[in-house]
This record gives sequence, structure tokens and C-alpha cells, in this order.
Amino acid sequence: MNAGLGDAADIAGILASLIVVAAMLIWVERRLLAVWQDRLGPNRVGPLGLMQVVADMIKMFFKEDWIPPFADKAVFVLAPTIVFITMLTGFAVVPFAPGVGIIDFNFGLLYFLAMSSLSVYSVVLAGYASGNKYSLLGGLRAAAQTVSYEVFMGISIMGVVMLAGTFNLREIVEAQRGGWFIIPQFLGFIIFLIAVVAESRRTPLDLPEAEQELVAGFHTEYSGMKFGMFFVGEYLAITLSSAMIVTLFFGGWLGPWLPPLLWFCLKTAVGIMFFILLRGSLPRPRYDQLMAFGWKVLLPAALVNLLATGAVVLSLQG
Amino acid sequence: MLICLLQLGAFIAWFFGCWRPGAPRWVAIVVLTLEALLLIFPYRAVESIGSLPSAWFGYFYVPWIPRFGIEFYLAMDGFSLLLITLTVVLGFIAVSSSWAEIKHRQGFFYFNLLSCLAGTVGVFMAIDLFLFFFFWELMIIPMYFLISIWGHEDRTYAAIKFFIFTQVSSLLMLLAIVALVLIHREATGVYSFGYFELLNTGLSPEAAFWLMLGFFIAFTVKLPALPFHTWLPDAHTQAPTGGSVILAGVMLKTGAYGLLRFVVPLFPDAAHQFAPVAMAMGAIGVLYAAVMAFAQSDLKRLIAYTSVSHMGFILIGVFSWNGAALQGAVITMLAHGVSAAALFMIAGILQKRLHTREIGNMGGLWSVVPGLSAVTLFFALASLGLPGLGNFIGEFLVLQGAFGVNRILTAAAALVLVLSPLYALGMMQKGFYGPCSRHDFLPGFNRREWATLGLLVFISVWLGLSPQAVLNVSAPAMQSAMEVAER
Amino acid sequence: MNINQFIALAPLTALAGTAIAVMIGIAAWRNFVLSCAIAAVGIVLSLAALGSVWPGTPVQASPLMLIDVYALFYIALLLSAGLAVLGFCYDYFKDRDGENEELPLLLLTALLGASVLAASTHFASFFIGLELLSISLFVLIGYPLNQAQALEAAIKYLILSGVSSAFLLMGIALIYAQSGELYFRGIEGYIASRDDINAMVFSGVLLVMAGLGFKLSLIPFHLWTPDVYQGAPAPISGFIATVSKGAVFVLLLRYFVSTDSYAYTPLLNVFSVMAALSILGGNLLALLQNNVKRLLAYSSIAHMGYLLVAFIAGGSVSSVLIVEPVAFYLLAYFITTIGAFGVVSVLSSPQAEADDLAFYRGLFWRRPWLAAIFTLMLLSLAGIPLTVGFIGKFYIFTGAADGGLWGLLLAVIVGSGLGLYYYLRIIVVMSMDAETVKTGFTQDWLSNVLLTVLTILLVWLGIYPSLLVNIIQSVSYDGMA
Amino acid sequence: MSEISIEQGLLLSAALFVLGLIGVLARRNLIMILMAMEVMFNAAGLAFIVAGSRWGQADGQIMFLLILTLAAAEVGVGLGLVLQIFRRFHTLDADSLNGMRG
Amino acid sequence: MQSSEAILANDLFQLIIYFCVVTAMTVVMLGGAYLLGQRHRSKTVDEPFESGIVAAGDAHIRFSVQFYLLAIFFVIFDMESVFLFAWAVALQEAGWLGFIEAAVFIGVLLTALMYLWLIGALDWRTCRQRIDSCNRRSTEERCIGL
Repeated sequence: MNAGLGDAADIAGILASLIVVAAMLIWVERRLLAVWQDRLGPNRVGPLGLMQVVADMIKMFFKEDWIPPFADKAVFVLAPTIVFITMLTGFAVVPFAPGVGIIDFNFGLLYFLAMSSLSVYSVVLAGYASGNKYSLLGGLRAAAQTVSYEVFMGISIMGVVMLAGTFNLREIVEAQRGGWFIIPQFLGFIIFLIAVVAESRRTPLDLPEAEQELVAGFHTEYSGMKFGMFFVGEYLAITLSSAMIVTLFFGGWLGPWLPPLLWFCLKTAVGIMFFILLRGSLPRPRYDQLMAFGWKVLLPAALVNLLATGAVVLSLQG
Repeated sequence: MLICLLQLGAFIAWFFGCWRPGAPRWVAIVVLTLEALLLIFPYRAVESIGSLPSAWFGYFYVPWIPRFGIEFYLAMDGFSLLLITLTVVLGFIAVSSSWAEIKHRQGFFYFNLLSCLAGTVGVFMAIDLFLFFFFWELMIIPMYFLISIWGHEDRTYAAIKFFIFTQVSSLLMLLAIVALVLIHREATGVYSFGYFELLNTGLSPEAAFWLMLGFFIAFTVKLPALPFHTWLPDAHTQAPTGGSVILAGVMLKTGAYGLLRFVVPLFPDAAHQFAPVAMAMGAIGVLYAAVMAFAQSDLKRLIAYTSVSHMGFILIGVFSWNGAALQGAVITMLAHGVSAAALFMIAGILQKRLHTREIGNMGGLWSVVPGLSAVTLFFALASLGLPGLGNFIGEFLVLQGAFGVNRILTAAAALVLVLSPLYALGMMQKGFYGPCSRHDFLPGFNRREWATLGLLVFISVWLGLSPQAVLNVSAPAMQSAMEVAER
Repeated sequence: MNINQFIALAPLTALAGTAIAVMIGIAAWRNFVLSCAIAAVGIVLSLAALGSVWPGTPVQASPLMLIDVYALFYIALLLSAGLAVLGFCYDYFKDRDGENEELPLLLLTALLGASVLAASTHFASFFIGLELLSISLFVLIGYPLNQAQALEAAIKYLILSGVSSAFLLMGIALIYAQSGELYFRGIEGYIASRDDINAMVFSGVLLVMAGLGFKLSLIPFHLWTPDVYQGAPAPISGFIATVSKGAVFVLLLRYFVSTDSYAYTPLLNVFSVMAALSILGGNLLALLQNNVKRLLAYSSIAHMGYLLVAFIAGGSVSSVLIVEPVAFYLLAYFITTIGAFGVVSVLSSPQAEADDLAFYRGLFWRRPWLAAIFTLMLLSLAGIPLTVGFIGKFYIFTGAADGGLWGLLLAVIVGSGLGLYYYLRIIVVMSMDAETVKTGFTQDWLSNVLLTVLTILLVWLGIYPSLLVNIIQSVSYDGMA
Repeated sequence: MSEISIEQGLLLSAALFVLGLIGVLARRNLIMILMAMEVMFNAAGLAFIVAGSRWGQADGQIMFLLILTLAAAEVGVGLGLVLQIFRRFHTLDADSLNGMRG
Repeated sequence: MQSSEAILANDLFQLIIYFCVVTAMTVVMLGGAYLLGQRHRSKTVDEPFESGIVAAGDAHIRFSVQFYLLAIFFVIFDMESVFLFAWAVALQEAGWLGFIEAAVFIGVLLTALMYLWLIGALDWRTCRQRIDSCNRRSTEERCIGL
């Protein structure tokens, strides 16, 4: 089962496709939002505006590499790289398909959780290092929000772990041959979904960078490639989240007729679309509502879900 | 019985003190009278002593802490009876001398006074070593309060010094007791703190020596013998008169009692070996204290040093360990108790009237208060050992007994007979004769004081003229003690 | 896990349940009286549960905890102490500003930790109990947030306690690495199977002992004690001095007996040095203090030294005397120390903590009963007859003399002499004439009742200790067989 | 890749432990002291993991979990206190906390 | 641990390689931008952006105690969830006894959460928002809490 994992081809292929996907997502999102809002979106550069991505890339490379004089310089540079690296390394455990992926890790799920919690550092550090009040507030908000939702993000997927009896993501996928876990774990799925949205600070839960209040939150002072890294990091986070949702709840690569890798990519793509749809359709809640919802509703719900799952699993087994 | 009465009285006195300031002293008098009446019973027993199998009578026995074989075990022989009598008598003296001196917090004062007496009586009666230690400590605490609350200017220092000296030394004793018990247990397999059981413990010479030393130090601190005496002048000087009376008259005797009752009988061999050292301590103490007394200008301090000197005699007597010396020690104890108490009382009276204890500030008192001066002279003479008074008998017997044991030391100690007139008469000379330095009117004794001192004079003379009555009471006890030691 | 084991854990369960109940109570209705009442009821329930568990012992309640007579006895002791402290806390805090409702909750968790310690036979439960206790204490010490000293004390205690916990953990890890056992019994087997003492195990044991030394404030590790005692609210200082130290000591004893560490002569030597240092150093430093709480802190260091003497004596005596003196002395120490701090806490007002010696001037005439009680407590600390402290000291003497520890006994004697001095100093100050004006006091009836009970216990056990001795004896025989 | 031996693991944890200890002793900022304490805890935790893997038992890891929890609680309380201290003293310098002497 | 040490080490080796590649890529991206980007200096650029208004005061403002509280809650609850992870994966082995224990654990956790909730520690509303809602509900006790 481990054969062929993590050789040079895998690494190169996965990395390349991730970058491409993340970059393309910029275009995809803009186009999709435009479609849903009855407008065109980027359509000038290249066919259907596809080359917009390349244009953006070039612009980023040639923009001024500016570090504010009032910033904490080392940390200021470090912050965006953290989100970028953690998100990319998070993909190491994603089971794209049998034989495709970086490693087969027994504690894959925990690894994923660890990586997503690490990413909070980038936001906090960025907010702190910028030396800007908006940034600081944004960073703090981001930290508080991420941290709050992180508590039950782990708990919400423990129902899946109970059903599968392992932290190994590939084994979890295999365990879904009898049926996707979304069915027994619907509540868990909902909680996890909300949690990952909050974790990746996507609209509607993007209060740390809410333009109307905080300009751009923690990355107010960022520009150029460092801003790009935050930007790409966010898309990577969406992709990673979708991949995890697919793996945990939608049977991963499993599916009839088509090759496993394709199934996986398709499902993930749908997940990503859903994220974009969320952005396009939902309003932003107030900050205290966001926090209260997390602590007072989702956390107890996750705990109850866990308990109920445990009881059911145990009683089914006699 | 006796102890309970006193302790109960103490509490009653305290409560009455809260209720009405004047009441406690009456309570104290009543309690002491009852106590004295109770003492008649044992004296009856003494008369029939010949028919009793042992020297002990008046047992009282309750198991206390069975885990360690500790018992609440009281008994009395002639020796302790005499000392208890002395205690009660001096209790009266102390109450009397405090009658007017103690003005504030009377309840608490008499509580402490009576507790102290209770502890002392307990010490004289305890046969269980643990119990003995218990009472030993018990009498110290009230005394500490007496000194520290009602004492004179340096009371805190004196009280703490007194307390720490006695406490540390008594911890040594406790250690020795415990070790003795453990050795006893090794031999017999049972815990026991009983005096009679422990008398038979077989000890290796080395162990015996160390244990003996533990007891010895505790008792000589209390006695006090030479190197450990420094607390005494302070404590005596600073204590209120009643406290001084108890302290000098009774408490010092507990040390002697302990030596006689425990050190020598429990460790006869070790004590025998140690005797020259102890006697040397005694002799040096006698001389040194006499010299020091001569050099004092503070009346109470002077009396305190005479106490040290007399206690040296007792030490010599006990360690000579023969009939005459022991009996001499007993008489000395009693006589000194009476004379020292009287002197302290006089000092207290003088201080109350003159507001000073400096001998140098007195002078010429004879002309002002002749009655008082005469009594003082009497006790000063008693203290220096005028034949016909109690102290003389005691010292004489001690020297006589000791002479057979160690001539040189006895001779040295006898020198004090030369020295003691020096200080006693020196005191009289400076304080009472000579030009009168003050001409204001000084009241003489009032009736209460006359009665008290008269009683003391009577006892002192009686001790001197017919010591045989006392000797008869204590003889069986001494006899049995010597038998024990020789076994 | 069968029903017996479950029942055996009832006292602990009751405590934990009460803690939760208090928490819910606070959430529902903030009321200090209510919190205290629930906590008190819980402790009493737990005590009652102890009584009902008693006949069925010993039960290995879980792999981690052994509920035997030994554990039950000490849990009862700890709980009673906790109850008393709770009472003092009630009076101490009832007139103070701030949210005092959580205080009983924290007391309960601390007690729970202490009880777990008393019953634990495994490093894991040992560690959990210790930390539960310590962490509750951090907050308890710093509870009066508006007082700078309390905060300072809390953070100091937190840091030093944290470091000591780290030492402890490292030590456990080393022992575990070498022996593969976390059970005390298992370690005994490991030690018994070896002739030589492995250097790593030895250093592990030393680290553990250093960690425990911190908690017990034995002398090289005592630096936190005076500051913490001074800064913490008076009842809490009493709590640290008794429950916290007592529980750790109980555990230390069990650990030593069940792993048979007495075979380690070098370890005993280390302990001997620590004991002697604690006795002499604690007493000497106490001489210099003018703050009553600080003074009591140093005196508690010395008392831990005394206790350690009895403990070391166990190494050379293979009789029940290993446990008995410790048990009795601990009990005596508990009664006395809680009483002493209780007096301080009664005297303290929301405006000022009554810890300056000058405050006690003339107390005898201002508040005679309180002063008399305090005097008795101090005399008991000094080990004067008529008080329970004397019997305790006597026990130690017996134990140590039995073990032939003459050098340490000498230290005890010297220490006691020094100790007398500063205890007497307080008494003297109290008996001095006061020129100070009378200050208004609130009549704290609960504290007064508690103090009276403690005093009666102190005198009763001091005069007639037989009953207690019998209990302790049965505990020692059955418990540590 | 060679196996990591137990001695190396323990040495590493010991080194970390000492580093943490030095941090606690040398640092003056309370937060830094708390962090150094964390290092000490985790060093001990690492030692447990190493030991557990030597004996092939889960006990070591369980202990590590317990340590983590403890550390969390300790830091929780510690931060709360530090916050209060900062409000009161306007400094986090450990040396300035010397209100009690004697 | 099902897999043997060797496989784990091999897997980790791949992870390390992957990590190195990712890091290298990041460095290249940043370095490229650094080399290629233009540079200029002007006074206004060197000021923090505050929506066009000249920046006032230090950026290191003191922020609400809520954030500290939250950090502490997180630390505690996240730690507690670790135990649940362990239970979840070992659900079968732990059996019903384990379930009961976990249930108790979760119960305590929920109680603690409720406690925090009721004392108002989880209330992120601003003072004014709270007063507004209080007026609406006309229950004033809740406001006094924190």
C-alpha cells in the first residue's frame, strides 16, 4: 500500500499541481463570484481571462519588496512564509489516491490538525510585526477566532476516528467503502465545515480582515510577494480543507468507474466551489456572535456528537 | 488529689479574677489551706511507717498512654512528703508576699502561681518518668508567665533565659528517659516508664554514663550548679516576690529531688564514678557563689547567689551518698527553702517601700524599721549557718557525710563557712547599719507580714533545734534509696 | 473495576462532585455563603464516605490508587484540616470585596489533589494529585488580586513550584527509563533485583526528592516559604503549611516504605543533612523575623525537619515506629498550625493583615481568649507539655532514639531551644501592656468556634493522647504491613 | 537512518532540561521564565517518551499527555497572574517583585 | 504503533525532503521578489496606514482582557481534547467502562463550559451591546457579571 509513495515524481507533481491550483483559484473565484453576481469577472488577459493568473504573478515579483520601517523586520518576513509552508506541508498526508501522496502517516489526522494550528502563528505574528493598529487588531481577532474554532475542530472529527478506529487518513478512506461518513457523522461534518471556514478565515468568517472595519486586518501593511503568500496561503488552506473534508466525510478517492485520483480531484473541486459559494452568498456575522457561536453552540455540539457516536459504535458492536 | 485540687483552684482563681479583682487571693488561701489539711493524712501514715513493707505510701495509679507503658502513677514517701509540705508552706508565703504587690491581672497571677505549685507537687510525687517529665515542664510554664508578666524591668530577658535554660536541659532529660526506656524494652520487650521497673534496667557502663549525664544536666541546671547557674540570678532578681519565693524555695529543690530520686538510684555505678566531678562542681559552686554574692549590690541578686551556694552543698551531699550526707541534703533543702523564701520576701517588702533593691541605697535601716531589720538579721544568720538554726544542721551533716568520701573537696566547701558571714554580714552592714541615708518615715511590717515571717522564723528554729522529727520522716525513704543504689 | 473499587473511591468522588456542584452553584447564583456551605457539606459527606469505606479496606481502587487504612486516615486528616481552613476562609473573606465565591471551589480541588496524593501508589496519580494541589494553591495564594503581596507570593510559588515539578518529573522519567516501572511496588521489585544502585536511578530518586523537598520546603529548597506565607491570605498560609505539606509527606512516606528505599543509605544521609539543616536553619532564621506569618513560615520549615527526623528514623527501625511518630506529629502539627494561622486570620481585617508583631502587643488584655488560644498554639509548636505538640515531640524523640540518630536528636534539641525563644517572644509581646487604642473587630463566630474546638483538641490530646495513639497504632499496623 | 538510542534521547532531554533551568534562573522577564519552565516540562516529557519507547509501553506517552495538561494549566494560571502583575506593577521584571523581605 | 521503526523513519525522510523542497520554493519566491522588485523612498510610505489619517500613538495598544482569557481557555480546552483524541482512537479497547469515564470527563468539561458561560467569560459583546440587549430583555443581572 505504501509502494510508490513519496518518490521524486510524487513530490514534484503534487507541489506543482498545488501551486497551479492555488493560483488558478484566484481566477476561478473571481469568475465564479462574477457569474453569481451577474457580471463578467477577469476576462481581458488571455482566453477567458485565464492568463490573469500569470499577470498577477509577474506583478507580484516585480512589485516593490517593501518592509515598513516601523515593523519588526524579521518577524514581518517570517509571518507569510509560515502560512505558506504549513499549508503546503499539510498536504503531505493527504491521500490523493492509492499510491499517490507524500507519506502514509499513522497519525495523519493529528498531523493535519497540527499544521492547521501552526498557521495561526503567521497571522498573529503578522499582526504584531506590522506595527499597525489595524494589523494588531486583525491579528488578535484572527488568533482568538482560530484558536476558538480549533478547539472543537479536532473534537468534531473524532467521530470519524471512532468509526474508522484510526488516525491514518488512508485507512479512514478505506473504512468508507461501506458508506461515506457524512451520513453517520452529519453533525460532525457541519461543525468541521464551519470550523475550517473559520480556520482559513474565509468569508463569511473573515472578521480578522474585514475590510469595512479593519481595512485588511493583519495584512494591511503587506504588499508584493509577501502579500501574495498570504493570498496563496488562503487558497491553499481552502484546498487543503476541501481535501480533508473529502477524505474524512466523502470517501476520498473511492468511487465507481473513474480512476481514484480523478475522483479525489473532482470531489475536492466541488468542495472548493462550495467554499466560494459560501463567500458569495452569506453575510458576515458580528464578532461577538462569531465567538459566542463557537463556544456556546459548536463546542458543546461537538462534545455531544462525540459522546453519541461513541455510544452508538459501542452498542452496535455489542 | 493534691495536684488536682491546686490546679482546680488555679482555674477557679482565674475565673474569680475575671469576676472580681480581689477574689483570687482568697481563693488561693482557701485552696492552700485545704491542701495543708489534706497533708495531715500522709503524716498519719508516717507514724505507722514501721509496719509498712516499703517506704512508699499513697499510691495513685491510672494507665495513661498504654502504647508506651506510660502510667499516671503517683506515690509518696517521706522525702517527697517533706518537700510537698515545704511547697505548701511556701505557697502561703508566696500568696502573702504577693498580697499587696500584685495589683493588676490578679486572676491570671494566682492561676499561674497555683499551677506552678501544682506542677511542683506533681514533680515530687510522680513515679512514672514520663509523668515526672510532664510535671517538670508544667511547673516551668506558669513560672515563665509569672516572671514575664509581673516581673521587674528586665523581665522579658530573664524569663526567656530561664525558660530556655530549663527547657533545653529538660529535653536532654527527656532524651535520656526515652533512651532508658528503649534500653529497658530491648531487655524486657515491654515499654515502661515506671520508676520501679526502670530501676532494674541493666545498662552498659557507657550507656549508663551518657544517660546519667542527660539527667544530671537537667537537674543541675535547675538546681543550679556552677556552670549552669547564670539564669538564676536574673530570674530571681526580675521575678515578682511571690515568684522568687516559689522559685528559690521550691523549684530549686526539684533539681535536688531529681538528683536524689533519679540520678543516683537509676545509675548507681555511673553516679559513683561521676561523684568526684559532681562534688567538685558542688564545692566550686559553693565557693564561687559565695564570692559572687559578696560582690553583689542588688539585694535580690545577692540572695540568689546565696541560693546557688547552698545548692552546692546539696550537690555535694547527694553525691557523697551516705546516710548523713543525704539527710543533711534534705535538711538543707528545707532550711534553705525557708530562709531563702524569707529573705526574698524581705527583699520584696523593702523594694515595695524603698523602690530599690540596691543595697547601697539603703543604709541605716535599723533605725527606721527595727522590727524588719531584726528579722532580716535573723534570716541572714540562718542563711550563713548559725548553729541552732536549720541551715547549720544541714550543712553540718553534709560536711560530715562528705568528709568520709572526699576530704579535699569537703574542706574546700567548708571554707564557705568562713565566706558566708562575709556576705551575709556585709549585707547587714551596708544595708541596715551605718548612717541612715533616708529620714522619711517607713512603715514597718504590717500584721500579714508579721504572721508570715513569724511562721518562717518558727520553722527555721524548729528545724535547727529538733531536726530529728524531720529526719525520722525522711529516713526510711533515704534508707530505701540507698539500698536501691547499692544493689 | 468492580463495585467495591467504586465504593472505595467514594470519598474522592464526593469531593470531586462537590467541586462541580460548587461550580454550578456559582454559575447559577453568586453567593459566598452558598459556595462555602456546599463545599462544607461536600467535605462532610466525603468524611462520612470515608467512615463507610473504612471496614472494607484495603482496596486497590484503581491501578493508580490504593485505598487502605493508611490512606483513609490521612485523607480524613486532610479533609478535616480543609474543613477548618474553609471555616477560617469564610470569616476572612466574607467582608472583603471581590468575587470570593470561587475560593471554596479551589479549596475543594486542592483537597482532592491532596487526597489523591495520600492514596496514590503510582507515579501518575502521584503527579496528578500533586499538580491538582499545586495549581489550586497558586490561585488560592493570589486570590486577593488587589494585594500586591499576594500576587507576588503567588507568582513566586508558581515559578518555584513549577520548577520543582519539573525536577520531579525528570526524576520520575529517569527512574522509569531505567526500571520500566511507574508502580511503587514495581520499583521495589526492580530495586530488590539489583545489588548495585544504578547511577541513573539514583540521580532520578535524588531529583524526585529535590522536587518533594521544594514542596515540603526543606532547607536547601525553602526559599519560597517565607514570602509565600507572608503574601498569602492567612487561612491559605495555614492551608499550605498543613494540607499541602502533609499530603506530600504522606506520599513520601508511602513511597519510601513501598519501594523500600530505606535500603539506600546515601539517600538517608542526604535526608539527614536536609533535616538537620532545616531544623537549625529554620529556627535560626525565625529568630530574626518580625512578621508573624514569616515567623510561622520558618517555624514550619523547622517542623518539617523534625518530621523528617522521625521519618529517617524509620530507616533503621523495622518496627511500626516508622509510621507512628510521623502520623502523630503530623496530626499535632496540623491542629497547631491551623490554629495559629486561624488566630492570625481572625485578627486580620480587610484593611490590614495581622502579621506584624507590633500588632500583637497587648493582645492578652485586648482579647484574652484569642491570646490564650494563640499562646497555647505557640506552646504546642514549641513542644511544651499539656499540649499535643509535646506528645508529638515525645514521639519523635522515641522514634529517633530508637533509630539511634543521636546527632539529629541533638539538632532537634538545639532547634527546640532556639524555637522557644521566638515563640516566647510572641507570647511576651502579647502580654505587654498595650498603649494602642482598641480596634474594632468583627465577631467571627465560626472562627471562634473552630479555634475553640482546635484548642480543646490540642489540650485533650496533649493530656490524654491514648485514644489517638490507639487509632494511629492500628493504622500503622494494618496500613503498612 | 540509524536508530536513535535511548541514551541519546535522554541526553537530549537532559540538555533541554538544563537549558530550561538556566532560562528560569537567568531570565528576568516573567513570561520568559514561564516559557523556560515549559521547556523544562517538555524536556521531562521527552524523557518519558524515550523511556516509554525503550520499554515498548504506552505509559511514557500517557505521562507525556499528563505533563502537557499540567503545563497547560500551569501556564493558564501563570498567564493570569502575570496579567494581574503587569496591571499592578507595570513591569514584568521578576527582580522588581521584592515587596517582601526578611 | 503498527508500523515498524524503519518504515516510519523512511516516511519521515520523505517528509523531510518534501519540507525542504517547500522551504526552498518559498525562499526562491521571496528572494526573487526581493531581487526583481523596484525600490523607492518617500516620507508618507514610511508611515503606518491608518485610512489616510496621520498615525497617532503607539501600535502596541493594550487590548481587552478577553483575549488573554481566551488564550487561557484555549490552552485548557485544547489539552482536554487531547484526552478525547486518545479515547476516540482507542474506543473499542476502552469499552463501556472507558465510555463511562469519557462521559464523566465530557460532563465535567461541559459543566466547566457552562460555568464559564454563566459567569460571562464567553461574552464578547461590548459594553454597549450588552446594555442594549439587557434593556431589550429587561433582565439586568446578566450585565453585572463581568
